[in-house]
Amino acid sequence: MKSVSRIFSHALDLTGWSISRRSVLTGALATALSGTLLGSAWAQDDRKTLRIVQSTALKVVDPIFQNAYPVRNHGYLVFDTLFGVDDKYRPQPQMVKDWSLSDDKLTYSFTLRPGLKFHDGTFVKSGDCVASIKRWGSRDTMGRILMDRVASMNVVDDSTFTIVLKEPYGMVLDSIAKPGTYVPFIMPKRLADTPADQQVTEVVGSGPFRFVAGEFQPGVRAVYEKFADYIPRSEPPVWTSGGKVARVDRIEWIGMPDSQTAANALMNGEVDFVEMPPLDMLDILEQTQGVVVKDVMHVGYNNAVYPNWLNPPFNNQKIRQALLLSLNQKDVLAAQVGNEKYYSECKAMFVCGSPYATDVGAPAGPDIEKAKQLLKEGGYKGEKVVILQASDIAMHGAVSPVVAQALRNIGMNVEVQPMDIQTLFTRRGNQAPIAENGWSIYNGYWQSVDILNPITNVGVSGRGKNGGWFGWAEDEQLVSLRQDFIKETDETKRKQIVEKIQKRAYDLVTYVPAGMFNVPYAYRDNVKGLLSGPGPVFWNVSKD
Amino acid sequence: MLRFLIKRLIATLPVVVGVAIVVFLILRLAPGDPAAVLAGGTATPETVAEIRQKLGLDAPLLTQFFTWAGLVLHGNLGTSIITHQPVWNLILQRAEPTLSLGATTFVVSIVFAVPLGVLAAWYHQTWVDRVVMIISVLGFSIPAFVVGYLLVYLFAIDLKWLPVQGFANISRGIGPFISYITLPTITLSLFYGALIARITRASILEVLGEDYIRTARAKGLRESTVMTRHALRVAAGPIISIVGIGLAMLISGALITESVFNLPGLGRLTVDAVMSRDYPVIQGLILVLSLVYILINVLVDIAYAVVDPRIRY
Amino acid sequence: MTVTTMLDRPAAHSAKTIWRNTTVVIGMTVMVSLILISVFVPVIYGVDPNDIVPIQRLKPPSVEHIFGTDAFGRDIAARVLYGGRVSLLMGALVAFFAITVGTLIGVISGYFRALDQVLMRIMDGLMVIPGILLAIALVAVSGASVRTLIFAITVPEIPRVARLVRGIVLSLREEAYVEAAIGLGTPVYKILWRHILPNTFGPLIVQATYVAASAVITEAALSFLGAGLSTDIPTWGNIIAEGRMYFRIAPWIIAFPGLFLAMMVLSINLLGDGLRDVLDPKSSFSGRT
Amino acid sequence: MSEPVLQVRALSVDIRGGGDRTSAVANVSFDVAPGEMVCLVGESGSGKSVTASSVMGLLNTANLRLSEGSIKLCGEELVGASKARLRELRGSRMAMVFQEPMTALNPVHRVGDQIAEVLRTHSRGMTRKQIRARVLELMRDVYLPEPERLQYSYPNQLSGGQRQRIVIAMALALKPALIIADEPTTALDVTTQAQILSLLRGLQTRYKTGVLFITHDLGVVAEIADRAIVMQSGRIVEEGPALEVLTRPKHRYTRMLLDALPVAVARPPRFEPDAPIVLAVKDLTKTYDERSLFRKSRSTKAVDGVSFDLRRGEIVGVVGESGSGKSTLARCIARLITVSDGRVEASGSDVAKLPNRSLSGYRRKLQMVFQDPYRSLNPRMTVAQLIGEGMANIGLSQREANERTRRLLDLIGLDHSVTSRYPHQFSGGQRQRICIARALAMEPEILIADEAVSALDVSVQAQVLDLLEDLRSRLNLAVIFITHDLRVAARICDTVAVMHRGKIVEYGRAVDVFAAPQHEYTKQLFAAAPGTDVLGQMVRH
Repeated sequence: MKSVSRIFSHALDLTGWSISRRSVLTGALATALSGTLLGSAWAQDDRKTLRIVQSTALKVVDPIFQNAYPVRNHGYLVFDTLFGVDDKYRPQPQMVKDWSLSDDKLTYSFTLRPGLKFHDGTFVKSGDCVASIKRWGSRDTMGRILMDRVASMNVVDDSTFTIVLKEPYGMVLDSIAKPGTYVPFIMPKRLADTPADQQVTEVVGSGPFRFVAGEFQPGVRAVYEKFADYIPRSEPPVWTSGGKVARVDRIEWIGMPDSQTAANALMNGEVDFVEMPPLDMLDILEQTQGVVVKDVMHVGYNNAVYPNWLNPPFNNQKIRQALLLSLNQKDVLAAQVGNEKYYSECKAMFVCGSPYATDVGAPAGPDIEKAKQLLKEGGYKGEKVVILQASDIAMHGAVSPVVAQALRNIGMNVEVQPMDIQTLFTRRGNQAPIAENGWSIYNGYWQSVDILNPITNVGVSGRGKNGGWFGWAEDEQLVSLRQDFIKETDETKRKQIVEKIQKRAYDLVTYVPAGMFNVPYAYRDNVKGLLSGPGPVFWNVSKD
Repeated sequence: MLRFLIKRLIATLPVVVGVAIVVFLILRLAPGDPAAVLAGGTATPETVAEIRQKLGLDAPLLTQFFTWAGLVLHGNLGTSIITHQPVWNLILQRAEPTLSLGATTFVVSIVFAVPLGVLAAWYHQTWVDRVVMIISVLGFSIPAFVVGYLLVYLFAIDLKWLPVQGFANISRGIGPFISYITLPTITLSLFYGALIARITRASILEVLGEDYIRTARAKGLRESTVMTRHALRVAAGPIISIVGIGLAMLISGALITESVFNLPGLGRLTVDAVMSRDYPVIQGLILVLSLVYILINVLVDIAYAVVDPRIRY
Repeated sequence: MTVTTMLDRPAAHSAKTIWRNTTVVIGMTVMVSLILISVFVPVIYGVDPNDIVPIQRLKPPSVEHIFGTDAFGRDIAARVLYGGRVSLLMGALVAFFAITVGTLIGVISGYFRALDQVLMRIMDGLMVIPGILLAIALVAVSGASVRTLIFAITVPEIPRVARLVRGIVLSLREEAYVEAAIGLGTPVYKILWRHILPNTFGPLIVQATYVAASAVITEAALSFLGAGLSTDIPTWGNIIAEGRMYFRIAPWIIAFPGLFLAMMVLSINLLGDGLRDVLDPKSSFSGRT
Repeated sequence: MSEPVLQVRALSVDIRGGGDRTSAVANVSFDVAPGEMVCLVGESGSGKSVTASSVMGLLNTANLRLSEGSIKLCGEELVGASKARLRELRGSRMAMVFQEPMTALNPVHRVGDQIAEVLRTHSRGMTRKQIRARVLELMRDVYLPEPERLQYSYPNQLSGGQRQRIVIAMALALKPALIIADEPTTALDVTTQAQILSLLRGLQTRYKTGVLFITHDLGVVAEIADRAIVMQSGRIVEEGPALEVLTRPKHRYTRMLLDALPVAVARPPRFEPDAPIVLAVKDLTKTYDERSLFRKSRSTKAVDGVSFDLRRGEIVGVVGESGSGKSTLARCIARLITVSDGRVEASGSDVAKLPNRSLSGYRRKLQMVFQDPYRSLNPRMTVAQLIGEGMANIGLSQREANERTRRLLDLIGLDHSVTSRYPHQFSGGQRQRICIARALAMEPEILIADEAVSALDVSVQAQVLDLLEDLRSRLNLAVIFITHDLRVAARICDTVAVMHRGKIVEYGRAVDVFAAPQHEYTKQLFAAAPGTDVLGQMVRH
């Protein structure tokens, strides 16, 4: 804690205090307050309760309804999946005991493990699984593509059901094992029959933890208890596959809108685990006794900067290319992440280090002169560029000023409009011109698992206003290439299609990849057994 | 008195209705969209549109307003768009931390600020007065979040005496309750206490010029008796009324303080609701807050009448 | 509120006392220096507050960057000095508009009985909504620009000014010289303009200082809650709000703007207190509520 | 002769940072013997109240400083005594009765408690029961009705006279050797004043207390004083037995005071009896409704069916105590407030019911001068602006207005150079002249003077009255003169209307009314006027 004292004394010097006076005060107060109050304050803390902080608090409890990482993580605690994936993104049976594929490659047959129970005491039946897949399939991008190819889903008996395809499709298991949002969680049929555009508010799953509805305060805390009737698989846990053994009795998920507060609480031992500690505090956290900072996930985040194709100037390809060339990933990452240990430049649109990673089509590096020239060629007339900035989330908001600076460097007229993230989510949906609250650029970041291929990476869909991602990049060629990819079952050919897509996307600048970063977990050193994977899951985790 | 109170309450009805309508309109004019919030950050535009339709947010404003007003008239504040929980439950869940913070701040401020204000007036234009005034101006001048962070670093992180964040229900015991509420209370009291100390000083200085103070001195009373029994008693009226208005300001102050200390109170609920455009929650909150505000004012009137026999309603 | 006692004092005399009052002198000096620095900052400090230099991020105060740098490698000193322009402007404009509109409403409502009820009910309604909440909502409606923020911070201040002015007008209305003017057949607008308005100036100047101070703080609070100005336009509030993440590793980011903010609010408050003492030694707490 | 209870020697009090005047009291010496009533007489600024405060040790040290002298209470030196000792003496050995009974009592404590407080503070030995008994005894001593009940009242529930009795009871509580009474009756109505004076006199005799009685009113001096000390500008100018000072004044200043004193003997009317009627008031009624949402509304009649005529050149005096409705009447006639019922006829038309916007012609014809010259002039306007305001309203050009202003300044006896000055640069009397000039600028036919001289010192009063009298005869003005002061009324009025509870109870030529009042209330009022006997005789001499 030396560093803290030093910093603090620095801050105090500014206010005119002297250190010696402070220590006198400290001493006096310490004796007055010693122990008694604090001892009881944390008496409830014990080894059977895990207190965690995730990037945001839980408000919506239906993981098929809301597309957000924390809700997915909540889903993994409460619900189980038919398949999980291992650390090589390979689907592995989870609830499913056996499965088979017919020789015509059209009929998948699944048998559930015996004895699986929902938290309301009923047994998991195949009818529940079919209903759950249907609901998910009406919502998820990959789910919809799957459903387009499904002829029927049939309940054979209580523990067996089949999926019959119209044509062979290679990604059936990848789809239902999918770890990115939305995850096809299994819930009871009575709940799964709810339309997907309507929230399910009752939380009944068959996962290793039970949701304690009575203690749920939306935005404040969510409480889970070990589900005694859960039967874990016998394999060791890897990612979302293998045995999910609950090793704590209770998990309290505390909402903390301010990540700095979360870090402080961790250092003070008030919480055990912080999913996304503020990157700039990592040094301090590392130096704090009793706190471990470790990149357990091994799944990074990928920055994406989206230009709006509908509004000038970025309705012009040349000017979009100027944007691409003006931006230095390193600047973005330095401002956003700071510590080089946790970021790397990455030009691959489908995640560096993944099967489809490639540098095809990407420029060699930023080139200000060329960017200026392109701007001139594109006939830029000084139209105002409006950048939406999420000022309440540091990791989000930090990108915008760097983009603004880059565009100003090449002579563009830029205005950064700060807003809270929720407003940004709304504003980015506005297709109107700048004058009517429209926008030119916004940025976000995707977890790697969400953009591993051209199906899930919506930035290259090319569907424009017709179901395309915000920015509404439209290109026939991209749309048909994507279809080719879906139909193609040969891996080598798939890779070729991916290269074509990426080349095309870079040429058109559907969006600008702006680097990759990892966020390590920070946790108390008595927390053991955290698993790598797309997000924090808390089976296998114990407290010493 | 009772008649006056009823009258006051009835007179405030139009205010509440007006506030409800204005808030409703402001919110609906805001570009935010709960559907987008609800769907999540990585949901596609199609999904958002589906949800918007489902929520009935496409309906004309007037229809939406009357639907809501109808519910309220039946004593139902509706359900949150985001969490699907009854608004009334949300408010009750979050009321305790805010009420606790309000109560402790109120008590701490008065216990410290009133005597300080009296001292400052008593030793008017001496160093005592100046010190009190400087402290109170500082209390006004430093933003609550700066004070909050300073306190957290000093008492929670560096010294580890008190928790960084959070709240313990009083049912968990007085010890935990106090340890969690102390820092937020100090933060808020610094501001609120500064206000009270200033008013106390000013009100007493005003009263000190009155003839009955001269009478009291002519009676040979001790200066301390003159200050408390005579000056403070009379000054109590104005002090109470400002303290009452100040209570309403506490709500604003609580907004910031609750964020800094992660107190799950009404302030945070309000900010969250505004940020996520959770219309029913915001509307319900404003309605409840205005009623509380009015109630506080009525209580202030009663208190004023209790301390000052000249006031008769 | 004894308006007349205060006004009976000869103007020359009170001008002299103003300068004899140390609080006023200190407040005035600090504020004038801050204003001068803000106005002339492009001349005296030629660093661009928005110049991002990622490799220079989070550097402590040094000869090169006297106040250090922030997470984008921007120069804090430049940001603080430029930030003063917006914060001061904001304080001044909010005070100006709040006082102008509040006075108008207060005068009308104090003088015309018929409108009093309606106007005061509207003011009550505005007071019911916590100021910051109203500001957040307004910012949410039209986005954060200097104009919106000024509007959003001004609106909640208006009822207080209006109530103060109304109170003064109600008491002035009973003044014998107003009756005398009515007796002389002076038209209403002239009565308001010549007899009533000038006498609200003293309390209003004092009130204005408090409004200005609270505007600066509210702006900071809004930034803190994520409803402030773009960091392209540095203000003390958004520098602090942005820097709070780095408080532990780079305390200078919030220390310097915090210091300037506190200094300015302090000086305005001192000025207000001093003026109050000078202008109206008997007046009580005149409505900063 | 026994030792004096109060011995003041060479007392001087300096004004801190004072401009043209550096001392409030200079070299003042006097004694008060036990059982003696000494009156300290003087106009405002004479230093009489500062002297009293010095004795009590209650000087406002912010701007006053006791520079030298000695004050001995029963032989004990007070100058330089410790604060604690002074506190002990206050209330027990010396007590004070203040001018404003309305504000001298703490509004939030019961009056019984406020009396008991003195006992509790100074007599430690008394039991609660004894204190209670003594409080009741004191309240009986000052003739308060039903002390058992009254002791639980708050000050605002008592009348002015009752409050002053409470203050006196407080002063008497510990049978002090000295009571200082600072203008104790000035704020009271004449009838109440008479009662309080006789009470003080009676108690003083009974308790053998020395009283230092401070007053500006020579009538009061005549009524009660054993000895009179006349002060002017911080110095004693004359001292002696009261009767002697009043009847054979030696000093010029004392003589001036006496001369300025209006005498309650009216003079005959001086207007033409058949002069045209300029204003006729008929059955004028002003009702104040107390509106209530839930109750039947209550109404009080402030003015109740008042009728009288006003002829050109006539001065009508409207006389009455506070609350009699005389000021409301004036405001109704001037149409500063609405009239509930009745007629006000001027130049053939009824203005009682005219809407405000149609009143400009009437406003020109009728002007008003208010009681408090300090408050009726806008402190931010120059004399030229003040006098010119009305003329601008009726469309006179700047040149004409300037011209007329100069003439008016001549008329009221102020120099032309004053036009650019502000009200605070003038004395009270001068300000009232400016008010009169402002009214006359409209060239009115009727002037209403509402207590126009009440706030002025006697000497200044006389000057203003003379001015009014002079203007009346020169401009043939009709004047409605509202006053509570009978002597003033007697001096200036041709006709007198006595008001009581909203009604005119007696109306007639001043000479007749003053010589032989008919109505019971009028008789009471006249009898109560202080010093009528002594001063009346004086004049006859």
